[in-house]
Amino acid sequence: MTLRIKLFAVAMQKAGTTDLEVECSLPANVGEIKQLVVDTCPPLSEILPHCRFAVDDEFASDDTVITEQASVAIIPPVSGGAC
Amino acid sequence: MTLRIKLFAVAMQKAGTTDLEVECSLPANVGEIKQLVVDTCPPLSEILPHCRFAVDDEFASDDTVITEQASVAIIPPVSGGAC
Amino acid sequence: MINLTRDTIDTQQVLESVQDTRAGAVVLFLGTTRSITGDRETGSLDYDCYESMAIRKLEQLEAEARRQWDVVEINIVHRLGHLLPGEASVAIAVSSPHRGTAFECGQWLIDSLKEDIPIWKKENWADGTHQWVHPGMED
Amino acid sequence: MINLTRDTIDTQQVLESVQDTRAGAVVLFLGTTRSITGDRETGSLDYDCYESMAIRKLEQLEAEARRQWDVVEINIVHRLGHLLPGEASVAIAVSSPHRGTAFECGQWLIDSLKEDIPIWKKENWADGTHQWVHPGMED
Repeated sequence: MTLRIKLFAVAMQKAGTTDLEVECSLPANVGEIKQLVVDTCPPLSEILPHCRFAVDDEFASDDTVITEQASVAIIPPVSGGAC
Repeated sequence: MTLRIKLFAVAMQKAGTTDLEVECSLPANVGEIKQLVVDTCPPLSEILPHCRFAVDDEFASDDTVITEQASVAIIPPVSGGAC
Repeated sequence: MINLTRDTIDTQQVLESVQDTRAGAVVLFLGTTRSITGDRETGSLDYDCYESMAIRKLEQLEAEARRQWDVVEINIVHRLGHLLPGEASVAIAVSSPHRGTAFECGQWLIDSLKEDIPIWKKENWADGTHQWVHPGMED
Repeated sequence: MINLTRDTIDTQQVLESVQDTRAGAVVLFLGTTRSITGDRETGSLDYDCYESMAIRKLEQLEAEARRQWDVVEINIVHRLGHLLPGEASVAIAVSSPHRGTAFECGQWLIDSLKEDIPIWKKENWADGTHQWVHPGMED
């Protein structure tokens, strides 16, 4: 199936899209999906080690399981606020 | 001569005036004037140990000399600001 | 910048007075009056002030703050006269390049203001009695 | 109270939203953009946001702050979209019975916001180049 992953900021810039589509079989864990992200979109490989994943609006670890209903995003280092 | 001393808050309340007039010979130091204040206005005696004196808009010690031109005030514990 | 005023403190103006493109952070402190202190209700307040000395001492505070911290602008406004609960009696705004500075400096200013600035508060309790507030002194 | 907005932050409204007769202190923090960073000039900024997650994480921050401190009201507003230097990107207001609480809690909120809230800033430099800001990451 196709998993849509939300991209922001430099991840969006490098991939050239706000929604990366990754072919995979679910459920899978975040660690497995990371590898598929790099295979699908090589420009993300250099920044991915600096990024966190979010699953259902919460930070996820490599062990977090992604189901078909999950909303998934790549979270580059944040820079909200000011000074 | 007559030295006018400015009073505020509870000092003003106890003396019933914003300007206490004390007969004295100047120059004198703050410690000497304190005694004359108590003699002139006994209701101030109980609060005076808690008050500071100001001479020319600066906190003074008992040794500070008061000249004829000086502006003198009794400064009860302050309570500006909030919470 | 130091201001004593008998009018409502214009917080928008206070904020604008410290904003500057060199500043990344602004901290505004407002001191307001609670309507209830312990189990007593405040009807209103009166602030008395030895104005010439208060301005001198506040200017010294601002100068000392500028020596201690890298701030862009400081504005200290104290209200005098008659206030109702909920109204601000004091506003302190600090702008600085970095946020930690603005927080530290703002807190130091209000802490110091309460030590040495000749301003006094009279509580007019809702029960009709009045009381000058003098920390550390029994009335 | 959490708000994300694409309009100018209404600081007066933010202040009023936390005022309460149970509060003796209000601390407002405003984060603004300096026009100069090092030797580079900022022309404008764009803030991107993962909104559903940002709101969830900000609500968690507010809840944690209320666990840690005796506060009356909290309002966190973050601006999104296009900003000019000098405009506020974030406003955090805290009211509390005592002033130390409002300062501590306000500083903790902005420090924490910068760690874990999925909001990103793009610098549009005056020289025409653009750069997403990602602390700790080489571009």
